[in-house]
Amino acid sequence: METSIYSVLAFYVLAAVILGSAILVVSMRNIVHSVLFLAICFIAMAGLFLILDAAYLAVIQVLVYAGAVCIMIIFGVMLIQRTDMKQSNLFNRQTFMAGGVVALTLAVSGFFAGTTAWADLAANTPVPEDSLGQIGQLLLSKYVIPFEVAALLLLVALVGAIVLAKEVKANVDD
Amino acid sequence: MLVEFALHHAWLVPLLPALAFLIIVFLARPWPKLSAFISVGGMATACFFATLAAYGVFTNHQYTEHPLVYAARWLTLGLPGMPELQINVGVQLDPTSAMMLFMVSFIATFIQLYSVGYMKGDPGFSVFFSYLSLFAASMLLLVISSNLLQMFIAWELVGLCSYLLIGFYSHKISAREAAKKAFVTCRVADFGLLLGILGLVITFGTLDLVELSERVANFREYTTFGTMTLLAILVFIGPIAKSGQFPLHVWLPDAMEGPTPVSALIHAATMVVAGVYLVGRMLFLFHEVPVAMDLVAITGAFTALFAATIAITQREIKRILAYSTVSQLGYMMLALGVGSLTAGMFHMWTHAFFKALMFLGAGSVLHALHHKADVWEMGGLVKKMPITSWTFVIGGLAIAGIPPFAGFWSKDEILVVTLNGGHYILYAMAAFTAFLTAFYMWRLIFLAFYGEEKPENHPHESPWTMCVPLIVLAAGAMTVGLLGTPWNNIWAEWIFFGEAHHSGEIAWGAMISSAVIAVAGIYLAYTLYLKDKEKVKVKALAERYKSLYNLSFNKYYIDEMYLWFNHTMVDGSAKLFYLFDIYVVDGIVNGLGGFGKLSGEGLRVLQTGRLQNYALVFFLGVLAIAVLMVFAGPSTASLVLGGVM
Amino acid sequence: MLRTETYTMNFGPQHPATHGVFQVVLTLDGEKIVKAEPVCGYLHRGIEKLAESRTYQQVIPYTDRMDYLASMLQNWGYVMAVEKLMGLEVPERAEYLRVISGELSRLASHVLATGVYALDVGGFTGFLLCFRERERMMDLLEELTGSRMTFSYARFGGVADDAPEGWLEKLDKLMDDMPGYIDEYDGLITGNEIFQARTKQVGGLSPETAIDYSLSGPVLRGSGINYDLRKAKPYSIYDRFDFEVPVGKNGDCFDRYFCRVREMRQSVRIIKQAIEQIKEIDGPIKGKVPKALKPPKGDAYAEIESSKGILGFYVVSDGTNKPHRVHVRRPSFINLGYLDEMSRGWLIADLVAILGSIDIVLGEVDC
Amino acid sequence: MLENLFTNIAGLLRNLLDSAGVPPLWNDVTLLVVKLVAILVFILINALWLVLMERKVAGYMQARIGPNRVGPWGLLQTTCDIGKLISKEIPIPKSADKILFLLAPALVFVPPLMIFAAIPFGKDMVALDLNIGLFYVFALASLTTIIFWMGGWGSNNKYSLLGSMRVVAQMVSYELPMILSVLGVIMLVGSMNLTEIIAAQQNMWFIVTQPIAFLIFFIAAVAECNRTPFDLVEGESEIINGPYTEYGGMGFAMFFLAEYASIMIISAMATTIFLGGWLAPFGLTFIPSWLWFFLKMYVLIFVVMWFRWTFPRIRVDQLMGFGWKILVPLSLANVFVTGIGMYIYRAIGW
Amino acid sequence: MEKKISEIISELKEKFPQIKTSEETISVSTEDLLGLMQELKNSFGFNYLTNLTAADYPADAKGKGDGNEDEDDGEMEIVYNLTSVYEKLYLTVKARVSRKNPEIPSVFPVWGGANWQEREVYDLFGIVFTDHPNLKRILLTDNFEGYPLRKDYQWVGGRK
Amino acid sequence: MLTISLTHYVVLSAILFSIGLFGVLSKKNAISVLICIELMLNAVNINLIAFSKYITPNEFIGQIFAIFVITVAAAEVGVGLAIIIAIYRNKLSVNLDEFDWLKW
Amino acid sequence: MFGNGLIKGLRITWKEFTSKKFTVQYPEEQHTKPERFHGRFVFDADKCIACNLCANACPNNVIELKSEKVEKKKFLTKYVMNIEYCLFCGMCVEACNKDAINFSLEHDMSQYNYDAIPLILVEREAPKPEPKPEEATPEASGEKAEPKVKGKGKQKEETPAASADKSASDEVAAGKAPEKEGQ
Repeated sequence: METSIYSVLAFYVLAAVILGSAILVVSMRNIVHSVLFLAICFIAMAGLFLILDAAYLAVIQVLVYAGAVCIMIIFGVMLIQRTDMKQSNLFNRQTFMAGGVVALTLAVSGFFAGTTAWADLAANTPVPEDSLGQIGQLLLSKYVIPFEVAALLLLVALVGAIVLAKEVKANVDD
Repeated sequence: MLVEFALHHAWLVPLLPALAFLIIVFLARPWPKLSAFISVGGMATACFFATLAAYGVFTNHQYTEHPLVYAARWLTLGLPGMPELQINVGVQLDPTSAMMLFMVSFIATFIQLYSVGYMKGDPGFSVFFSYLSLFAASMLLLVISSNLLQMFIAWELVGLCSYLLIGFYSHKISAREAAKKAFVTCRVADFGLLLGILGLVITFGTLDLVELSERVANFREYTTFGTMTLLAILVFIGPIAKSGQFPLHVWLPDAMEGPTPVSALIHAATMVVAGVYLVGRMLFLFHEVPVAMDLVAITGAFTALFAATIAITQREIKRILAYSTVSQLGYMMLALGVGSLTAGMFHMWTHAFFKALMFLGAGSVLHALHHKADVWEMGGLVKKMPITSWTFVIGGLAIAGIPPFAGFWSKDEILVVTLNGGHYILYAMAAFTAFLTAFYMWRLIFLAFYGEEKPENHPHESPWTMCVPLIVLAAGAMTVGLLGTPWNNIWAEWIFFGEAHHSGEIAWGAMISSAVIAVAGIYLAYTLYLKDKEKVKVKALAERYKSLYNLSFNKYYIDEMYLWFNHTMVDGSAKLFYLFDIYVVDGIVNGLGGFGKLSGEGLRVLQTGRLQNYALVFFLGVLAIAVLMVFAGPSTASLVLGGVM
Repeated sequence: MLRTETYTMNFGPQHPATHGVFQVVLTLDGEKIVKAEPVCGYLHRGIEKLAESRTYQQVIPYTDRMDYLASMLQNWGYVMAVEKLMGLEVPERAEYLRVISGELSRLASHVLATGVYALDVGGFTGFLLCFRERERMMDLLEELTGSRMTFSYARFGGVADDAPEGWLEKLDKLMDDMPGYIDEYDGLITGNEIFQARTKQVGGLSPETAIDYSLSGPVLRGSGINYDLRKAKPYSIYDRFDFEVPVGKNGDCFDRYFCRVREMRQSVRIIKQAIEQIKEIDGPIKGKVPKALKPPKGDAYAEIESSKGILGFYVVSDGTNKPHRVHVRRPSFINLGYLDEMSRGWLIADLVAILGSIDIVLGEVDC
Repeated sequence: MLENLFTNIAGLLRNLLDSAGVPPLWNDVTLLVVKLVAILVFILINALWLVLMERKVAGYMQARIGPNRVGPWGLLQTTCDIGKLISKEIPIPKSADKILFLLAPALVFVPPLMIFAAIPFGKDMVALDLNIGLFYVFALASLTTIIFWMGGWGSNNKYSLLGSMRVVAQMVSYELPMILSVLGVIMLVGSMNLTEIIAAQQNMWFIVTQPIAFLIFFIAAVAECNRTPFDLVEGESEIINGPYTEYGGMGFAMFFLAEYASIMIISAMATTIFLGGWLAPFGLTFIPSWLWFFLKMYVLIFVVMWFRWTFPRIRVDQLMGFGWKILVPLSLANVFVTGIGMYIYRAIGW
Repeated sequence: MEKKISEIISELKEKFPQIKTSEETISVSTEDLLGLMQELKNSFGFNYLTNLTAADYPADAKGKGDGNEDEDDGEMEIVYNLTSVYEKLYLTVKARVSRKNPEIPSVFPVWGGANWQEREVYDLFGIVFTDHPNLKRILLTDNFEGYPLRKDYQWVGGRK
Repeated sequence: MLTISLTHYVVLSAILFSIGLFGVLSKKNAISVLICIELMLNAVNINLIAFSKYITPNEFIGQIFAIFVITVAAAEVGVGLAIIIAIYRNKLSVNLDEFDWLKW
Repeated sequence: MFGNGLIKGLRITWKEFTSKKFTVQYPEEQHTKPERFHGRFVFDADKCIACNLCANACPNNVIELKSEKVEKKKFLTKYVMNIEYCLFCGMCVEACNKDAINFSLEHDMSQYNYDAIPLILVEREAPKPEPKPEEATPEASGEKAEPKVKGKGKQKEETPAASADKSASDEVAAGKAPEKEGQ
């Protein structure tokens, strides 16, 4: 498979968008803006998945992350609205320490990423056309137990979230 | 083609009631009529398929030898060093299961129809139908199971439904207690069954009935005779409770607290025979172990006699029927125990019809009398409720064993095989039980339906939904026995174990004697309860043999014995363990805790309570491990980490 | 113990569902109403005070401006009070004209209330279709009085003008069409499941509370109290007509609304009977009224059943040609007094439904 | 001739570019851009036209005649309205979150445009023929929620806040039955490609085989685009105008037009999935396929409008209850029944 | 069961000797008011307070009522129109307070309907209804000065 | 430098992960922490899909793993938010510095 | 059950959709106004005897009337209605004994400037040597048929109403009613 200049270009553009919006997510002082940049980050990531021939995942990414997770977070933000929204997303006391740790992490992981000799098979094996069908087949045959477990997890999470966030009526003895 | 479809999609039969259950529970619950329609409709459709499937089986002789089995892989379990165990979910159709499939679905259909009338206006109408559907689904699943584990699952589901349905009137304390009792009793026994199944798996490495039967036949390749004995007895423990055999029969009479259709469906016709069915299915196992066979036979015979003696003194209509059920189940066990699958299954088949009929009749009576249950307070119902009464009488004739009603043929078959097997004591017990059966059943009939009318009662005939099942079942009780007459024993050609019965010579002696016994029992009942208007003789008899009477009336004090046992033994040991726990276990724990507490005080400073602090340190740790693993190699890393841990 | 926070929201004074300039200060928990404090008076013009500096006759146009949706009834109520004070007789034909115009006005008011209620719960078409019929009634009333809304039609001891030529026939035609129109509302609004879901079991009001809080009109009758002044204390000539008093059952929004719809049919009945009967009567439309309108000292209280409820006028005379005191018992005002209790625990959307079902007119509330 | 009008135009353009010596890749890109621009223009003009249609339909249903002054039969009415709205100032509330407030109306047209790129308007008339077209549509449709929310939140008004809460709740909960209802169709077709879904309806439209799914889809879709009886988001008698309360001028107009764009989308989707897309019924192929598509689409749009001008609005808790307690179980049951039906169909093998 | 209004009035007269009665009208003092009202509601079924209003009778006004005139500043009269919804009886109760110290017990405990009506009277006349749960201005703004329906209220402004 | 190799993706993922980690460690707002966790999970997803394409293009293991990651993330957000809301109702704050209940 | 009412509603809107519309295209076509329409006032200065009855009958002091005495008779010099305050209640029309003031069917009274709002019906100088103003004949009194009869009746009572005190308005208001009996 030939990697054209366009896909290279697309990669760089998308990477820049992802990283830029991620940095903004972290640095914004208004949590609402953070969430919006998060959405942008997710959408850009969907684009990245498209480059990686994972169209199904790209769509899932948009549907679940941008469409559901972001909205859920938005809901959370709305439910706990404060008047000082502009100062809602500040840094805490251990920021510098955290910066150190993160720099270290980046250094280590970057070092590994850069020095590992990744097996690069992409050049000669193209991704099959009908990826969606194959993923479906795999999910319901080979990976059926994890699939069911994930379904169960979602159910449990659903019930758990409802129970946790349920409004408790004021008791008489309160 | 449709028959073929039904044969190969027999799983639809349990699936349809299961679907009905789901639909009712999740969608149709607010609309009682809709729920009933879904339930009955699902059941009727299932019955239709079951009939087709049964037709398919009974028109093709190849299935008697080689059951029609189709299964899907469910689990593959493999442990190192052991052969891979494959568990399937599937359907096994042979004449036995086809017969059961038809019987269960047929009776369930009519009982559901009956319930439409019986439960009308009940606040839990929809729920009741959902339970009935669930029950039918699980029972049918049990019947068609090709696999012991699947059967066990269905077995437990059936138990659950029984629990739900007995406790259906959950506002009544007695109902709740009865439900608990049934559940606990069955659980005790199911434990035995589960152990048995596990043992079978470990020993033979398969759960499929067909395969298992093949392997059991050559059991010496796998195990010893002792183990087999143990396994057979363990397996038998399950049916003891489920089919109400002595000494675990105690739950069954109490289960009459449930609505009457439930009693009819579960505790007479279908669920309780699950145990018999299981024993029948596993007869290849028992067959290899004569001791177990004898145990089954003796348990059956004893239970039959024992329950019959209780039944003669009971006063509540449903209780009499319940003990009668226990007694008849004993018969079936006896038949299986003497090695005749044919007789056992045949009695089960006829019993299902007439006992369901009688329970439904009893329900109709209760319905009419506003749940007044004491037979002494009834009387003369035949004038007000002709349909109920006459169908009930048919049932009574059938159970008493008057030819040519259904019960006669099956009971006779049992007596004959017992006699032919040379079990004379058992034969005597069975014959006496037959006498008692005729007696107490007709005692019930004479007291309730004949004699003087009681002015305080205002009975009325039940609605058509209740009458139609009665009539249909009565027709069944009259005719289904003809399948197995000694002259033309179609039954035995299909359902047998080992060799097919050949309808050879006719045991005229046994036949006539059993008829005579039945007539004698009825006559005794007639003299004591109908002819003697004041019931002087009865009262005198009861007075004279007061101790015996009390013994029987109080069901031999078995419930009390269980209670006493629980109170003294279990509570006593519990006390002992309590002391041990307080001083020894807690002492150790507290000592360790004190040490931990002291050291914790010292380490407390490190604990900030802030999540992000922890995360920070955590990530530092992760980094350290990563670096370690790469630069010092994984083995060193694990060494170091192991030291830290 | 988990808790939730409430917040305050100003529902109005500029809000589409308050039917005018009216404010409800809502304390909300999520969308649920914890407290609803009505704030009225934005339209207060001091009509009671103004009346003290006008002659008796000059007060009539001011009464128009209270319940401007059914001003005919307002005129009538005031005129009745003064007539009671002075002991004036009203000629028969004038009584019939008053009944006809009054019922027509009630019809117009109810039609509007029905339509506006449909709008409140979100159905716009019902609203405009109701206006179509109201337009026909307004045309008729305009033909009778010269004005479309502020009629000033009643006079002491009679009415201002006789019915013009052919007017009664036109009215009869409208009354023939009216049941069909009402069927249309029933189909479009009343029978609609969404509408019923929105209104049934919402804002329930027990009969005891309704009486205790002096509620009146369809609000009272919706709770199952059969109390209509036209039947209970037949004023004017209402004892000559055959009609029924529609009564609700549960006292919820739907019952209040549906009472109005059924009352429309009754009004149509009354008008048809009145048209029949007025043809027989030929007489003056104004009784004998002294030239100098100076009622004797004293007071009088007269009440009629207006479209919103019991409309009472309390007039005190000091012997001059100007009233000493005029007080109006405004049904909308008093019906509104129970809004807070009625809307507690319901959602914002229900508040709209409840407010609409009371059918207030701010001109009357604020007087 | 008419049938292939648009494909011919595209072919012509391609040939033109080819002959001009443009490299094939650039050629593709150019064509794609041209298509997208055409779709954008189409959506905008159509939305304008739909506003007029709505007003006309409303008028006719209310015994009125609607706008008829500007242009013949009032055809230029909305154009003039837009002209007016463009020339108006956009007032920004003092305490509003300006970024969100201004961004929301600007973004609101992006998802519809992207969705329309994947819809086949006619035979061989699809800008992006995606393998997972159906899924793509839903994914993008879910993005609108955020945009509406941005507007509502950014306004910093309690009515807007309530409105945007309703938007989020409503859209999230109605997306579920919408996707689940389509699942039956996906099962029948075995593909999520919109072209293939249309092709599978050659013999029978899915509205026949999946009537309940169509019903659920249509109801959920009406709720998705916040139309009566599910227009709680802008229920003017309750929360004034919901998220758009503070908007004026073009900001409002964008939201307003976006509503019509989304109606178009749901109608186009329903047409594609259930009404056979551009397939001509009864063999009436002399009418070009794209015309069929628009015909069906406009019928559905009319039905949506008809709903709006007939039904009252339901309450917010009823809305949620309806979605979760009725539509979701029903759509699940539909999937289940479809599965069983397919199984039986294959087992019996008619 | 059914009682004529005149019978009711005469019965009341026995229980409350101080009241003055005329046809369908009872005049009562502020002290007796609450007791009388409770009696009327509980014993005679007057469960509906149709109307509650007041009128101002300053000393110099012509329409000064027929009450006692020793107060130099005149009086204000509160008028209650009562209805028995079930028996269709109507009764008017009047009570007078002095203009200098206009205080009268609230009838809100007897009829909930008095709530807004008393607030209105308070708003426009300045009559204080003691024990009223929420005696605030209702039609006028909270910072409005004066009580406009009193005869001595001077209004400034308006058109020339 | 005209091809995009696996290294590119891995480095991108590492940077994104670090950004997310920084957010997790240094933000006060609990919701913000949740958001940053999402960023980290997405970084992982990039890796998974890139591996899937470059190393086992025919087996889709990475993609399937990513699907599971997304599932878990959705569940995590749901429960996490519920917990935050519950905490907020108790403390009227989402400031993580104020939550030091993890000590005794 | 569920759905019936919705479908019925849809049917009704469909019916309306296809049936006749009620819209009246306003400036081109207009409703015919009833005779009694309360529109802009028309004033016949010749009939007016400046008795002030109308001004006194007005609830809102809309009418501003000035007259001068010319040859024992009052001569109307100014008759202005501050129409922004007018309630269009018709009291003035009813009060007028001479049928001098009347409603017309003209309804469009909006003005661009505030100053233009007051309706100046008469504004003129009193003539120095005044020729006797002609008495209005019944036929010329206006376009309505009804007031003709009224005019006749009123002439009889003309003299007592000449003074312009307040009680006059009451008298006229009361006195007008019996006249209508004759119709």
